[in-house]
Amino acid sequence: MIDVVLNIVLLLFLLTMAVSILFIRHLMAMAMLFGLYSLLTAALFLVLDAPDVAFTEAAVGTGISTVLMLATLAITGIHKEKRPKIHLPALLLCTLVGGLLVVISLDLPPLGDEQSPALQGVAKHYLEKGKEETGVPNVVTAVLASYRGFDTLGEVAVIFTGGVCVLMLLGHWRQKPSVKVKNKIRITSR
Amino acid sequence: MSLSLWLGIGPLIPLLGALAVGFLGRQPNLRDGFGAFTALMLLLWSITGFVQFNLSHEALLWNAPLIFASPIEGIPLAFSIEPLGLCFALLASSLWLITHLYAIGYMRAKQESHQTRFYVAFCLAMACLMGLILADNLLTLFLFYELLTLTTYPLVSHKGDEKTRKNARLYLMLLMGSSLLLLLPGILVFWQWTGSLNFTPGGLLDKDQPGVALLYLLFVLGVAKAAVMPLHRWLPAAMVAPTPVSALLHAVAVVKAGVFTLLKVTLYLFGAEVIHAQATLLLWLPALTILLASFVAMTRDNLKERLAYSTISQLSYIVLGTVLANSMGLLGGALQMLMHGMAKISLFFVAGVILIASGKTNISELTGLGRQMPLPFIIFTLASLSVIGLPPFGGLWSKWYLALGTVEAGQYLLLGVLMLSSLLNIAYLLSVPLGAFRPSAQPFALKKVPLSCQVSMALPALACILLFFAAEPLIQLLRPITG
Amino acid sequence: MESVLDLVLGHFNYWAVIALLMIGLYGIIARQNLLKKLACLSIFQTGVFLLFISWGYRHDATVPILAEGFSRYANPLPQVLMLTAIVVGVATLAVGYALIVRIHKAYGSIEEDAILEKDQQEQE
Amino acid sequence: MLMSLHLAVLPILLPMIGAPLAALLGRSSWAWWITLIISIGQLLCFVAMLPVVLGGQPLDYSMGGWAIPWGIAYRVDALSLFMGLLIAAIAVLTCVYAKHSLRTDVDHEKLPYAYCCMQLCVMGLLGMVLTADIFNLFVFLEISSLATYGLVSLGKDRRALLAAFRYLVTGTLGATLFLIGVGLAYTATGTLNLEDMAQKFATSPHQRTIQGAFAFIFAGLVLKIAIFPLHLWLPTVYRFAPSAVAVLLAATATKVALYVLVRCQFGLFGQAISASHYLAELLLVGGVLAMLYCSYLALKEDDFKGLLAYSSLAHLGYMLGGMGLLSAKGLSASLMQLFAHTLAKGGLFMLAGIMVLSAGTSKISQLTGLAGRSPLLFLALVICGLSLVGVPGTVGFVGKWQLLDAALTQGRFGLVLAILASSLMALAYVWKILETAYSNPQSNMQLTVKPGWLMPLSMWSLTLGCLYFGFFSQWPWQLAQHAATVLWGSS
Repeated sequence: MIDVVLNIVLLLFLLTMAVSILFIRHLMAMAMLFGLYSLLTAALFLVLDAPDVAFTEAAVGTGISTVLMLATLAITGIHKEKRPKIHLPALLLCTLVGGLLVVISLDLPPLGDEQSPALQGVAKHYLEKGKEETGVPNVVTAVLASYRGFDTLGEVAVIFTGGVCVLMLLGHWRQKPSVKVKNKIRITSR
Repeated sequence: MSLSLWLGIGPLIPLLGALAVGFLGRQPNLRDGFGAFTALMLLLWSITGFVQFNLSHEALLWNAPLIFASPIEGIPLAFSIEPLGLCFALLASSLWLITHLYAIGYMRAKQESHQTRFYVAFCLAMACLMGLILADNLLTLFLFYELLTLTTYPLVSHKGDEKTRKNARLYLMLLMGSSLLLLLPGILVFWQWTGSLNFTPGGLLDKDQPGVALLYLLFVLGVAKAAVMPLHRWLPAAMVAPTPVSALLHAVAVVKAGVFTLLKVTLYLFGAEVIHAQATLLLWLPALTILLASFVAMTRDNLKERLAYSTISQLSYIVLGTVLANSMGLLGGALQMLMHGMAKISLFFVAGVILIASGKTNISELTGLGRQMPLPFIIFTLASLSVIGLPPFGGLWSKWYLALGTVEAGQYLLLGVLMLSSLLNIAYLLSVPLGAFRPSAQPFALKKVPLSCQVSMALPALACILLFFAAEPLIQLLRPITG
Repeated sequence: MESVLDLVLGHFNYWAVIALLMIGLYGIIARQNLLKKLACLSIFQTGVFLLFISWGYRHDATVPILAEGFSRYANPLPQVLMLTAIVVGVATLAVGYALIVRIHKAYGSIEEDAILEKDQQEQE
Repeated sequence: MLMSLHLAVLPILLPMIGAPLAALLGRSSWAWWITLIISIGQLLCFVAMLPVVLGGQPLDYSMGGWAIPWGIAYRVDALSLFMGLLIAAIAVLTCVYAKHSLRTDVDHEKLPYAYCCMQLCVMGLLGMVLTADIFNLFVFLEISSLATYGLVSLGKDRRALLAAFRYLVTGTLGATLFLIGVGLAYTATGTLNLEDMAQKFATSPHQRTIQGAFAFIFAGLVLKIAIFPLHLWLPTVYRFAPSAVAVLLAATATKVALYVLVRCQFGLFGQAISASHYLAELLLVGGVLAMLYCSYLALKEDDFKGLLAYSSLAHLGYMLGGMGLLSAKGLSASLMQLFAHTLAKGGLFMLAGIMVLSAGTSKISQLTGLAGRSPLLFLALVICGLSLVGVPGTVGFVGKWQLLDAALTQGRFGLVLAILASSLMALAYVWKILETAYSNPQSNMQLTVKPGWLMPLSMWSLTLGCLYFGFFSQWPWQLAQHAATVLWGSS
């Protein structure tokens, strides 16, 4: 029972955070709230029996992401957002999509339901045979590294791609005067 | 020569000619000479075909098409030949030679720019025309129909100024637009109905197929090259082109390609009987065009424009014969294709010669010119008489058979339309030389007209007289297909 | 009455997450500040992570690390997927921040309408 | 033998080696060679798989030897082969093209990274095409998207940055919506393998969840494909990205998203979406609107690349229309249209790049006299342009014919009319360019910079492809038919 209460309380906090992030105009404060928001999410993951995800969220979401945001703020030096206007079409769209989602959610198995097909499918096999087949007691690790190892390879590729992109965008490239660019074109035309 | 070789060579001659002309661009004499050579080769090619295949035309070679590509499952691109195409090929290639000679004189006398481009595009247009003539199925024909529009665009917009570009745009948009919007769905529907687009003697449709008239309407309007009103506006617009272009392409090749398409579709896809039975109502479209275009022609002062409207009117004779779809009507239509081509090209040549000599384009400015240079106006008169349909000119035969066709179909009102139109022809065509031979106050300052222009101007008009006496072999050739 | 409570308790997670998603979506579309946009995008993504983890939750179960004395575990697969998704999300955010820095360098602003205005002026 | 077993994953593994190599070696010429070799290798893989797959048996590969559905599986059937061949071929040509093009658009030091990103982008696209696991598909979607964000931001104009940012936000939003759909589908079935999922859909008690899953996957992909009215990000991206990148994006990226939509709609949800006739209507109406409205926008546009972008959006409408017919014929016509559009639009974007390079502008109104200065370039413009319109003798005509034929067979006259009207507008906007290029120069347009020979080479291969397949289309048409029957057989 305490789970459920904790869960609800955390979710309410989370909602408050999200609303504040949306409305706060001081960007530095927003970054702080953003960090807190991530931390709350991590806590929620923990409550929902997902420690691995919680660790990752705490490290990557709360840590790296917030640091990156602060760094961006430090470089751009802009700390205040202009006064936003109410965007009516967006509001309408959100109500629509949200309504649709609520309707769908009524058809979903309730939280923690035993009969959910998700628990019957592949997951059952992982829980029952995982240790036997991979030798790792942590099923999450077993699936991550073995059954779905290729996804993890893809994940590495994503990080690599992101790194290359950031490097391309922010690396300390020598600034070239435009004359030189013209020279280069001449070389190619030969 | 084997048939497939002959079929393959036809479009290749002008295509190679275009390449050679393009490469010889820096030496005008060699270039023009080679152009003439190409035209001559094409003429020889069509005569060969005439001699070789005229003799055995019963079996008419439907069985041996030359397949060269297959863009869509079940519809190859292929060439074959039949009498109608043979006649058209002969007409087009002989007139090309004459036009080329005329063009050499004309382009040099007027000191036009971009002559190489002009000749290359001309050769390409002829190659497309040959492809269209030889098409074995509707898809092949459609391909070359579109290509013909594209290759003639540079010729129409040759001058390159604002007005020319505007007209050329109208030309292209009307021709291509109508073919994409009307003809293409027409072809598709036909394909859906029959599962074939091959030209087959007697046609492919059942006699009681519903909706034939509607589909046929798509074709009549979609083939805007036939210039049936209301899709005729491109033809007067195309008159901004140099005279040789107006003469060969817009009095013979392009417009006749349009009616040729209609004839082939009628004869070999729909079947004359089906059209005869179901499309009677459509007869009024060409009939109205004949009259309206004649009236408009009378109001036009620009000589080439008047000739253009006259062409629109005369083309609808052919369409009329096609839609009548009885043997006399079809024969008349097919003959009109040849006779009108011969006469009209002569008229355009004269208009060009007048332009070279005096720089005048309007009929009202020609008063008295006939006394200074009688020859062009005499030729104009001769050709006009052929267009009107008087003996001893070839034009008589086509009008005669068309009239018989209307009588055979019992459409006496249409007969009246034909008669009335002939009267109008007299009014708007013969008024030109009549005005020119009246005395004028001031003499004109005339430039010299190249000899090649003068000769080539006279040749087709003389051919009209020849055709009056030698129409019989042509009629014999066309008889089997018109039934 | 009982069943309504069950329904609410059983679906409250989903509804809260849906609210999060909508807050994020609204921010992405409505906010002109690029940094705010990215923050809202992140809220949106986090909402989806929560959704997945909620789907993997199981009453009276424990974390999916096999051990003696436990027989009920949470569904490990959504957790695995979200581990990947979190990393993907952060990589995207990093590229987004880098873009913001560059945009600020090029335009001197990170408000979308101001940037578009500057482009307009340049064209004229 | 070992190689042939691994053919299905080789196109993914090759760039995993090649991309870091290209980035680390640090010399742009080496990076180019690596990229070229890798992309040729990928193409060869697909060619080698061709006989096996056309034999009727799809090629399966299980990652790490885990049986389906426990592990991640790859599956090459006729549809994935069709797309894979197309993407790999375009990738090779783009790489050839990029050698000169990128060098003029991008700073010298960034070049190795740009090539690295190009490989990653193609890898992501191929991964999406080959995988049979829906979450794996999401991962590869993100790889290719991230790489494209980086590539787009390399554009010379500063507006490229904002375009890239908007693309990033929209793309991520789309991918996340897709992810929600994946999650919903998973909760309804408990599996992630596409085929397994399709089977479990039929018996799942959560039909509303399944419909919701489809709705979200659909919405996410619509954002990615840039279907009207969610297309706003696309024109600026195509306009300001470096020319080579624009080629890659226009010819492949949106098409792969479309492929995923096809795969999901027909292969995955085919049986589950009971209301699919409403969906068909939605696709048809969306397609028709896209055709008409985006063609109209293209008519008004004065920027060459912008015009091409709007025209791409209009052509997506054709493909959607074909999908909306809900028949094997309509689907194969759609695929044929996709093939035709890839060739023509790829060629045109390459041409636009050459033009921007040599004339220094992409404004159509400043192209006067191009025909006289560079007749060959003009000829290519004519051929690709006419293929876009669908004039016979070009591959565009074949695609359009099949589509019209399919629409007529099913009595969809509205679609027929829309296609015809849109072709007419295509003629008008293509002619707007051609006429300007053909008219006599008023301003003195200068073609100072020669584009070398690699750029024209790749452009001409696509242009001649437009012509060749316009006359001999059996090969792509049969493959497209094969692909369509694969999906219709399974649903």
